[in-house]
Amino acid sequence: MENTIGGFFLKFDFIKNAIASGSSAIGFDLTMLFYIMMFLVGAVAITALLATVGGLGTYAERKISADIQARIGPNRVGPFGILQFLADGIKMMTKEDIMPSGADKFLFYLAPFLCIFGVFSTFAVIPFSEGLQLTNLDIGIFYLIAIASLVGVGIFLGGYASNSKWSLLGGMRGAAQIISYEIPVTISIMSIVLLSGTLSFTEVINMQSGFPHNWFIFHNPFTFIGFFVLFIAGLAETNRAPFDLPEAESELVSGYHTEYTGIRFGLFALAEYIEIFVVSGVSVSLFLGGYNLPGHFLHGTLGAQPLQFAIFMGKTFFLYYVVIWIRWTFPRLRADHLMTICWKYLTPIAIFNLIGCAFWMVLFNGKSFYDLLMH
Amino acid sequence: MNYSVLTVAPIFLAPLLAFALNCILIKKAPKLVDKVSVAGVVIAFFFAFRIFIDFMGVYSSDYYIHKFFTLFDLSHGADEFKMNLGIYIDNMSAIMLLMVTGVASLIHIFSTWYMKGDVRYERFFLYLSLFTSAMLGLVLSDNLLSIFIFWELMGFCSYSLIGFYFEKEEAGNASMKAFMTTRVGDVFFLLGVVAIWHTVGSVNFTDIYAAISEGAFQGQMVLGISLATFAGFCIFCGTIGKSAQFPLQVWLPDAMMGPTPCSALIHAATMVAAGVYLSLRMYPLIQLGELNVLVAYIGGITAFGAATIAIIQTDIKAVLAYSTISQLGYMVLGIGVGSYNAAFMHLITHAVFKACLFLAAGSVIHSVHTQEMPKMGGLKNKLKFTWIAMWCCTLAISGVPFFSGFVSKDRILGDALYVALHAGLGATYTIPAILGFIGAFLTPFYMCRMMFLTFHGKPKDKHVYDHCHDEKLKINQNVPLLILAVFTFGIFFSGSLTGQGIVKVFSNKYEWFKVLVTSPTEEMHRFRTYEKQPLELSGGEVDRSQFETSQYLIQSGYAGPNYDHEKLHHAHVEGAFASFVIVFFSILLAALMYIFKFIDPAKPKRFFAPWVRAIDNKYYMDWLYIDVIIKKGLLVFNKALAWFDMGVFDRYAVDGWEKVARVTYKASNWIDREVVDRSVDGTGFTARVLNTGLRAIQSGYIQRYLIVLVAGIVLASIYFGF
Amino acid sequence: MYYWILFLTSALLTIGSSVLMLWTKNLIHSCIFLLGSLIGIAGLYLSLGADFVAVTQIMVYVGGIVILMLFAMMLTGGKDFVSKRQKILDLIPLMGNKKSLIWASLVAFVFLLSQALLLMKIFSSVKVLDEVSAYSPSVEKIGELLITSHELAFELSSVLLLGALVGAAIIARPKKGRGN
Amino acid sequence: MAPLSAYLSISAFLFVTGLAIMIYRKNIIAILLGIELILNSAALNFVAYSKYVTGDLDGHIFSLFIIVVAAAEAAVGLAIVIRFFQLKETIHIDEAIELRN
Repeated sequence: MENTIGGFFLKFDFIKNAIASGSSAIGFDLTMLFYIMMFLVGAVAITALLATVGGLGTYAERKISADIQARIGPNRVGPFGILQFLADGIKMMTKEDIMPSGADKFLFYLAPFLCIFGVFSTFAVIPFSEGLQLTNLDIGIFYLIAIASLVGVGIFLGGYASNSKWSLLGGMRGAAQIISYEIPVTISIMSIVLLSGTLSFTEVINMQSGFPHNWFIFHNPFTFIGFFVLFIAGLAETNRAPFDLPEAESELVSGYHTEYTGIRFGLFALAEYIEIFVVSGVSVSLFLGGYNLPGHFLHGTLGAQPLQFAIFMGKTFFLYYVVIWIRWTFPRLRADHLMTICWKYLTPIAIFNLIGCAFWMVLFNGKSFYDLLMH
Repeated sequence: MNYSVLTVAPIFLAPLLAFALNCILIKKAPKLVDKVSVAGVVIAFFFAFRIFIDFMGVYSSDYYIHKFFTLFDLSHGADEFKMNLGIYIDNMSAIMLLMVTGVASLIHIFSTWYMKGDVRYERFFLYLSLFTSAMLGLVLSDNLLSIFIFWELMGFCSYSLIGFYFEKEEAGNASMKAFMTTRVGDVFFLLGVVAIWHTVGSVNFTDIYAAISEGAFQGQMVLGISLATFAGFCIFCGTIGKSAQFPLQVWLPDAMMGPTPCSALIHAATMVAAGVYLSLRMYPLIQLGELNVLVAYIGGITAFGAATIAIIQTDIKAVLAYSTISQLGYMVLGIGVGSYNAAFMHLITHAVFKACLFLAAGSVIHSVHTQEMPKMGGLKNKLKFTWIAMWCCTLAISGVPFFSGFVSKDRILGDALYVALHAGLGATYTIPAILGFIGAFLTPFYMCRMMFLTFHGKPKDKHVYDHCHDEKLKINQNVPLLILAVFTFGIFFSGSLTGQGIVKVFSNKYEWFKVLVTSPTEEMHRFRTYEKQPLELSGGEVDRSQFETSQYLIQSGYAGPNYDHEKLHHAHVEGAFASFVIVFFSILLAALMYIFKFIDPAKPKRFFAPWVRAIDNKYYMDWLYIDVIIKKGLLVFNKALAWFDMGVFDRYAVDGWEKVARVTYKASNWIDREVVDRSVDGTGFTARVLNTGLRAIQSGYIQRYLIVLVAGIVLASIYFGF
Repeated sequence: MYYWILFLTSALLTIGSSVLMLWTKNLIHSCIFLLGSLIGIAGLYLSLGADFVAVTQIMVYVGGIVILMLFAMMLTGGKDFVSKRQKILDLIPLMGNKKSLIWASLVAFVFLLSQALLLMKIFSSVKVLDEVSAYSPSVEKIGELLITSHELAFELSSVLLLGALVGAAIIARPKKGRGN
Repeated sequence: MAPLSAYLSISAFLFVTGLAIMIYRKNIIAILLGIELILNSAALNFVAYSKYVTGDLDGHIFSLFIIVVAAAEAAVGLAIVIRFFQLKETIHIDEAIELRN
């Protein structure tokens, strides 16, 4: 209970006093209720926020691609066309929900929900700020990796259930790609776990005290490489360009969600865009200092929360921008190249990084590169 | 300095690793093979040099390193049975290591020139590396058994190298002959090792020395002779075989069929020296077994006989081969007369100048493409550097003052003279001494004859002469020769050229050779005072403070009987003077015959006609061995055995057994059919009946197995549950 | 209350999924119900305070084994079979149809019954702790145990995984020169 | 908290279901699914016992090893299935009767 979002707020005396007085007034202990309420409020808030972020993602994608291709992009709905995503969303929800003949009905319905379930479950541990983290699990990082793999099952089932060749191929490609790229991702994250000695996001972030030279990306040469391994493999896990083979438009029409329409298609798309956010957020938390203000400024106070939230979102959106930028800059890979990159380059490099980090821990007593230079 | 596996083992392992690596490279990257081989031996040289410097730094006749590890330990209660392998380095080994690695390095380098273009160029280096490592392992060994192992390994390499040009039938025969002849000696050697093991319970040198000084051999008899005599004789037989002594010298001249660098390495500098080295190591045993006279006789006969044969040879390598046998005879003579120090010194000096001579001969042969001296002549104008190097070596082997041969050989002769005349032993040693001196007269003669025929005079064969190109200084052709030639000067071995201290060049170490190499019999007690240590991977620092640097003492290096300093000194002076005169006249005679043509060589040949015929047939030794012993003796014996096998054993024992078997077979046939078969059929019938029942379960369907499994568990749980 | 919500949901998910897994005719559905069952078991682990085991369960099964199974089904046709060979004479019927389902259930029931009879004695003698330990984070302790008292098993399992990896790759590799 | 017997019952039920699947199904992959269930029921027992009876974490570690073994078993098993399919063009379990008689 203390690990959930309410636990942070109960550290402050005035909230505690308020609850105590409220309890005495009602004659019923409100602490538990506070926890539950905070959790529900936090969960709803984060879900709503992320759904908006996912929606805005589509807008951002279109706008940025337009910018890169020297077009204007959406500009009719709202100022600068910013409400375009709402319009799209309404359009999708009101569309007819078509199911192809011969499709596996049960799985066809289940697949998008598995996807969205896998993605939204990760928000339970993503630290937006010191307080705004639904739960601070001891095994948060591990949990995130595990639960995110549900997306792969969803994509696969979506591809299978549609009873379409495009979908089937896309689904199989997607599943293969996701379980392959999980390995470099996991191993890269493991090097950070090795350095920090914990699986908890909060503790990892607190070990990087805000200034860039304290970030784990600059801790040693291996983590520097490790960040890029994580980021590239993360791109592949989200099926983003240049690794968007499961939905390659030119080959598979639209991949695993070819046959989906309406709200189910929307769920797939939302899951994808939010997953990009998750990958960016994880990279930021593990390598780029997370929500920390420089030098733990105002650490542990209520007033710092908006600042921390802003910093986290700023860094994450920067990576989000990079992801979209990459999509509109690089051509798509071939299927065999995809596997080659994973198994022959990223995985060995990640293993090398892990071993290198272990050696660094032993040789330099866990000191960062900066520490070695300065002291 | 620290003596651990890491500092000592590279001497032996570097060439061995080069060999192992080359085994792979010979197919993958043949171009690297020679470089790897040379690198291996040069690395060994540097490590050996380091050890040599350390020993020179201590400069004590007592200093030695003995470290070992236990290979296996089968001790059971009081019965101690351990196999220790280890390294044993004393002053002698240190000098020997330096000589072997140095000479071998130069020969390796020379081979890259000499063997260039040969079809089996890479294989040659393979053998060279293996051979070098075996030789170095032998020198490092601390016990007779590992010496024997390396000894045989060298024998194998020698076999391969002699038969290197196996397209030629003679080469194949020669390699076989060398292998088989040395085998005779090796059998005795192994017998000697066994005898020593039996008596001492160990084959370590230090243990053997300790056992000898404690009198372990006393009163032990075998076959009616004392065990010490027996063991010493057997070990010495190993020397006879390996060092080509009379009567097993026949293989060495034939061994010249091998490539010249291998002759230089194996049949001049190292392998044949290993035999002498063994005898020197086992010197206390030879002395204890009172074998000195026998050794001296064999040495003298070999020295003299080989020298006489060398006189009439026309093949340049044959001259060198017989001269090698002759010089080895001197070493053995030195051992026999107790000239321990000088014998070892001669081993070293001989290795250097004989290697140089062989390499120079190789250079000549490679240039003119013939080995026949009558076709050469006048080559000094073309092969200048070879000529210089070869003259240095010739003077050294002849025993001309200021050259190394004088220092070593004449000390042997001096000691022989002392034993023969002044020691008061009667006429026991007279004949070896006389033979030695005659040999000393013959040596300069045939060497100078070779030089005159090859390099001086007018070119005899225009074609051969023109074929030879002017020699340029090349790092892998004549630089090794010149380096070796430099070391033929006596100054490197003894500051005093007459053996008694005139010139002091190396401060107080100008007689380093004499001081360092002392007979183990003189210092036998030291092996019990200095504790043995285990061989470690690293560390292994040796405490050198307990050794005092030997001050220069006028030591004779003489270990023979009836030591009398004054008389020995006199004998040395007389011997030096006598041999100086002998050498002078010998060279003069050669010059008169072959330069000034004052005497026609044919005349003395006619005068000594019967003897020349004997020499021509190499004293009928080959005939004796092959035609008489092998063909008339062994082959006949062989045939008799074959007849017994076929006629008697086969006919009565084997065929008779067949009759017995036939009867038995009939009986067993009946039992088989009537009893066994019936019961087998019965079993089959029973099985079939049971089978049909069990078959329902063994359906091949996995799920039914599963159900049977479940049923079994259910039954078992019901059984155990209630 | 949370505990009971978690426990009942998980138990229901586990049991229901496993029953459906047995009941359904579609192999892929069966696999998805296995997924549900496994997630339910992970929930049960959580209810027992074994957070690390639960997450490992999800990671290995959901991320790996289930997708692997689905792949294998894709590659081999994805159809469930009805028995081809039926011999009435055989004492034990072949299965794959409704009748065999009944048989299988019967066998399983008998098995359960017999085991219950046997194990009841053992269970009754097991002494349950008076006070069940409260939830506490287990990662660090498990890590410590893995590299101290269970190290041999840990290393062996790494060898086993390597062997399985190599073995699977070799077995599944198509033979050269076959087929085309 | 739920008593130990609740967990044991769930575990037993899982085991029996797995066994029934193994007997009932004719598809090799389905049999593998049954095996997974059986393995999981064992692992669940371990964790439950470690919570209720021993009070230490050894049961967790056993469960982890069971998961490891299950992963290895699934990988090799599926590889064999695919190989079998390449050879026989089917994965009907009753085709695997090469060693019969």
